[in-house]
Amino acid sequence: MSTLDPVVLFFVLGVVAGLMRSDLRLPSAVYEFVTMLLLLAIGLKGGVELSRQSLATMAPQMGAVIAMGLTLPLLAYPVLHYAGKLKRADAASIAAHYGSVSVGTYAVVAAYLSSQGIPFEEYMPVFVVMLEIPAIFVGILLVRGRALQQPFSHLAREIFLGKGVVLLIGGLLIGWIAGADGVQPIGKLFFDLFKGILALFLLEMGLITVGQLGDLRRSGLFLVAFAIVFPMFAAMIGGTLGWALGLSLGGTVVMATLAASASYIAVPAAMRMAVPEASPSLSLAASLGVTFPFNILIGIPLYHSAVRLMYPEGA
Amino acid sequence: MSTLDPVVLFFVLGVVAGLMRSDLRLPSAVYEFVTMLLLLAIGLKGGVELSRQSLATMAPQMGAVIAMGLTLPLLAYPVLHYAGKLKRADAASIAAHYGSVSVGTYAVVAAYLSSQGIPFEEYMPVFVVMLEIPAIFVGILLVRGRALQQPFSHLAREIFLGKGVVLLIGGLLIGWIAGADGVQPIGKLFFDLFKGILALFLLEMGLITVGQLGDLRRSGLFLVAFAIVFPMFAAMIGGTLGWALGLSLGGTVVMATLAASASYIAVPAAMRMAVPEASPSLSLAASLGVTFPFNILIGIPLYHSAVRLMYPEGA
Amino acid sequence: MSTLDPVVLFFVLGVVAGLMRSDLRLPSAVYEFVTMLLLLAIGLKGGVELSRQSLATMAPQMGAVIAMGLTLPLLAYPVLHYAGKLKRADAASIAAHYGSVSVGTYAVVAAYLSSQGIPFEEYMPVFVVMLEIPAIFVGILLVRGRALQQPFSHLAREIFLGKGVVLLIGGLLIGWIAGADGVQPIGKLFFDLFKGILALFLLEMGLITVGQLGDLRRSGLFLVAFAIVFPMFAAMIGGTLGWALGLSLGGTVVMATLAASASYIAVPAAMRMAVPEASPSLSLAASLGVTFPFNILIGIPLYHSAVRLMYPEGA
Amino acid sequence: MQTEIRKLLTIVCEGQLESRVVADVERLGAHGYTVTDARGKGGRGVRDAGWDRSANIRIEVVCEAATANLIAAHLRESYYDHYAMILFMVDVEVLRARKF
Amino acid sequence: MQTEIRKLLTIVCEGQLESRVVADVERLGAHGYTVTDARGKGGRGVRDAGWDRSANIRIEVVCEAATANLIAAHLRESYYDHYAMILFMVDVEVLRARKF
Amino acid sequence: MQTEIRKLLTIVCEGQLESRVVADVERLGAHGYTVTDARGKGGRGVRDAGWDRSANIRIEVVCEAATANLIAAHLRESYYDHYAMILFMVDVEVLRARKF
Ligand SMILES: Nc1ncnc2c1ncn2[C@@H]1O[C@H](COP(=O)(O)O)[C@@H](O)[C@H]1O
Ligand SMILES: Nc1ncnc2c1ncn2[C@@H]1O[C@H](COP(=O)(O)O)[C@@H](O)[C@H]1O
Ligand SMILES: Nc1ncnc2c1ncn2[C@@H]1O[C@H](COP(=O)(O)O)[C@@H](O)[C@H]1O
Ligand code: NA
Ligand code: NA
Ligand code: NA
Repeated sequence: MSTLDPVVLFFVLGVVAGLMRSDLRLPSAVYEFVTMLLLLAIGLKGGVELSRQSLATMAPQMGAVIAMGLTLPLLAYPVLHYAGKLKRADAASIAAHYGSVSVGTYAVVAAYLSSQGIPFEEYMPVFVVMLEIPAIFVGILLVRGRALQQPFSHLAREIFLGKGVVLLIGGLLIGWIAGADGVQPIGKLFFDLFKGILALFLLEMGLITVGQLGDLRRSGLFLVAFAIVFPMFAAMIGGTLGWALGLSLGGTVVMATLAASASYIAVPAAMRMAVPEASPSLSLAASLGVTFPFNILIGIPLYHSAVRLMYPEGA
Repeated sequence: MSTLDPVVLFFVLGVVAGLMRSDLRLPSAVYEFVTMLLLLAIGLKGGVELSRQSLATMAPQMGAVIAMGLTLPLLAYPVLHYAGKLKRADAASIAAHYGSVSVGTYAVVAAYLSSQGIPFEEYMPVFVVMLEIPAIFVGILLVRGRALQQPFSHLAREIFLGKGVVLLIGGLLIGWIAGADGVQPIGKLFFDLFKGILALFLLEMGLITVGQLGDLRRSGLFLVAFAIVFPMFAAMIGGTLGWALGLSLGGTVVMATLAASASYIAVPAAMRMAVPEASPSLSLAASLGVTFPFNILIGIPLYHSAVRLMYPEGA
Repeated sequence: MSTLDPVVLFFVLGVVAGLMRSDLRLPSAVYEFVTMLLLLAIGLKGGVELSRQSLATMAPQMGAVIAMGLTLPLLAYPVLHYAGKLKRADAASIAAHYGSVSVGTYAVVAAYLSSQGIPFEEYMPVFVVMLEIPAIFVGILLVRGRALQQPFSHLAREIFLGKGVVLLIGGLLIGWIAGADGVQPIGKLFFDLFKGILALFLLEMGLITVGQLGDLRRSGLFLVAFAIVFPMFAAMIGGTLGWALGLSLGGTVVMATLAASASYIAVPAAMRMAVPEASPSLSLAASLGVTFPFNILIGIPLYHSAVRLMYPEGA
Repeated sequence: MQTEIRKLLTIVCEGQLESRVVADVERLGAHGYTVTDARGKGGRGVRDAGWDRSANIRIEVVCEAATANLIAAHLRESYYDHYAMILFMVDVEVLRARKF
Repeated sequence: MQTEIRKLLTIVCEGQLESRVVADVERLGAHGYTVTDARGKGGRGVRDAGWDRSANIRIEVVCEAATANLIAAHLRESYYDHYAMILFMVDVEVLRARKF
Repeated sequence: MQTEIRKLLTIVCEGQLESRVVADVERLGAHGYTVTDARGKGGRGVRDAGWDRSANIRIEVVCEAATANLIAAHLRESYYDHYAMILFMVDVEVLRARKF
């Protein structure tokens, strides 16, 4: 089979169509629909697995994952601000994006591993949900210090009540309460169709990526370099963490990929409201225009082969 | 498993998100899509079963069900008009809503029974379709007497050609003509995905319900009380009828729930055109803001346990 | 079972609802979504089969099919221009529509054959894709001769980058690269749901068809006659070609139907840009208002029985 | 480029009225209209989309002042009492005045 | 048909601001508003739909001139520096002037 | 609050023209534009959505009068004969006039 997972071919189709200036576009209502299904599906999946685990056993792992979510933006910020000479607000906003995770990238790595027949801890979606948010707070504190422009409550709402987060967390809770049997009847929509829905999502992502190239050109070479190098560096951290937590080979690949991925759903909305002086086009150009395609086309296989070295005995 | 059916958890998620003022919302095109699928699916299901029954045997049951659809609004009207001091038009409009049925509530009770493993007459959807309309005529006659503002033809169109009714009846006819085998190839969309689609529908319903609370506050306590008490009363009538018609325990629970449910698809559209002086927000606040959540959260289990008493021998 | 395939009943429902002036309408985002799924599904199906064939063996058949796509408009044009007294641009535009194919009609004939249990060459979708385009060039040349209004590059983009064509060809390529196994995980969406999605598509097509009747009245009797007679004539050509190429009975019925069908996705968009002086309502009234319903209601069974005569030994 | 003056009449009302209002508009002499979907809030409360139960539409009509007044008067008569609706008018410059 | 003059204030801004701008508009004394979804391009680049991350909205407010100025001034204060936003005003004739 | 006068040019045309018209608008000197989806009816008949084969769009451009006239003239030249299109103009008050 081709080295590219079939769903990724839809991304490529989107990119090509976009570059050739096709008028192809998912209607925004459909793109939103497809995204909602992905978010709910990932949340549900995570919740079901959570209901199988004892929180006690997972607590340490969760702590470590959150710690990573808080650390990554602190590592990204100085690079962006001092090396990259980016305005404080922009540097903090981009740092928040890269400290958080990309749900789409997670879906692709999950598809990648499953089509390679590589198992991974079923509860990984829990980490996806947990990594969404911490980086946002770090990002905001990096700009505002403790002097928040708006009341914190208002801010917390922007963060936790953004629809992306609500669907992820809501799905997680529903999956947790209902458990595997309870979720089974709705699984035909949320789980069986997952890859097909992902394909449509990636088709549109390809078109969106091309749309970012314009802003990218304006944003300069440094940002492009950052959007490729930082994810690889973050992947090392994530991979090491996964290995240290004793995850399987597959789980470690997922962790590396999560660390390497940059948010474009929860974080942009939150930062736009919390740090309006930061240019949204900069962070989106980097995360959508460079990091997302890099990860799903090159990063994931790369992280996979790197992680393989850490697991000499195979899985 | 939790007392709440998983699909109902999506409704709860919608309510919570709405109360917390999340910006979560199904795009209206998607909400419409999801509703259309539910209406068609229920119609198809009913039609397929109809093709299995001999009309002769069903005729009496159908007659009784229609009679109920004509009676309920006549019972609701005086309560609303005299006890509730509501304007004649408003009382009649609300009465029509409560004489008709809620497709969403039917879908939930069907899901509830199936996940409890309680069988019920497969042809129940036929009654859903048949209960949609009679109450509308009663409601209109209650306001206009015989003096209709618009030509009756124009009115009948508003009623029968509203998209909700067209999809229900159209689905019913297609299911009837095509029969079980004929419908099987399209079943993967309309039947297998039913519960997942219902979950999305209920998510949006939760958000819509919260949106009604404002109007509700304005509409006063009496209406809230009516929207809880009348359904329970109607459920007794529906339950008794189901029992008298010799339906199974499950079928009787469905009948009780149908009687207790209030329309928010076919009736609002029709009443808006036929009785424009009636305030649409009053009837929607009651049916969406109170009765729908009451039925799916409390009513259905309640009616179930009540009906159990009528069926000592179990089913 | 009824002579009408169940999916076609949805078309009938749409027509009836439209004629009765129901407000039923698929939201345009949903109609676009459904159409995209059909185009991708057909492309994918074709690509998968292509990956099973040796191009060498298919090349001659492809050549013949393309030749047909180039010939049909040349046959239609004089009839429209001289007999029908249509302006040159209009005649050429309509000719292009009838030289191309209707994806929806293909989906219906495929459903028709499968529900009749009649096998046909799996790679037929390849021909659907290949027949989309040639006629467009012929149509344009018929008006412009070699004197193109716009740079050819710009024109080719309009043709090849119209979203309809992109989805068909893109799906084809993805199916081809990924192959049967690769596509399998996304098959639950694109293949299993195909008929249900087609049903929704046909529902809207019925409504759209009715919308064309107005333009049709204006466009006169000749066009109506052409839209029925030419397809039957084209079906003979297509059928003969299929038979000559040694296709199975089913495959020949498909070929006849493809020849008889008129495009309403790729061609209208392309002609609108390339030959703006041609009235789009004329060609759409003919292809959507007459030919599409004629083919799926009468044509397909007709072509089927005609082809049967060519295959005395059955299949 | 010489232009002429016409009235732009903008109507915002509940979506369910579309077919009726549009029919009125044409009957009263306008040669065309443009409709866009909208949501909003006014005396009758919030009007937000969903199973288009309560979404608004925004109808624009470019026509002669007399026609605009005719339409406005008719709409006020027929709908103001019971339906969510507002309208406003402004003079606009058009090309091809005969079209309007 | 006698009409009165009011201001039509049209605001085009990024969709994420809807709830905030609409709240401001009401707080500053407008009796209603109409919102339509839009896309476009301006100083801050293309704003096209999708996971409504960057779609625009178009808010129309019919109100008294004073209120319109108040709103315009407030919006310029609060949003112009950091958000994609433009606004423009025009006099329109309305019926039922008390509504606005 | 002092404001300046600019032209608001509104174009309603078939959706397929979006990319071309928008390109023209920018080329001819406008600094931005806003597009909303629409449906409607005019000389060329009903234009209703669906596989956006025949939906309309509504393009608004705020710019200097001269630019507006330039654009209007160009559009009439290039599209009026063969495409569904209308346009109208009105003076509007803007803040930040330099933007337009
Ligand atoms: N002052 C206003 N400015 C702009 N739009 C308004 C205004 N008042 C009402 N509307 C619109 O007109 C619709 C109906 O108004 P109403 O009949 O007052 O509920 C509302 O839903 C709004 O979309
Ligand atoms: N000159 C203009 N004419 C019409 N709309 C404009 C204009 N400039 C900006 N816009 C709209 O206002 C939004 C925000 O503008 P800006 O803040 O300049 O990016 C743009 O996305 C457009 O939708
Ligand atoms: N008098 C009018 N008032 C408002 N919109 C119009 C008018 N005439 C035409 N339109 C719009 O412009 C589009 C193209 O007009 P036409 O070229 O006359 O078909 C129509 O589909 C309508 O959306
Ligand atoms: Na990350
Ligand atoms: Na009822
Ligand atoms: Na053909």
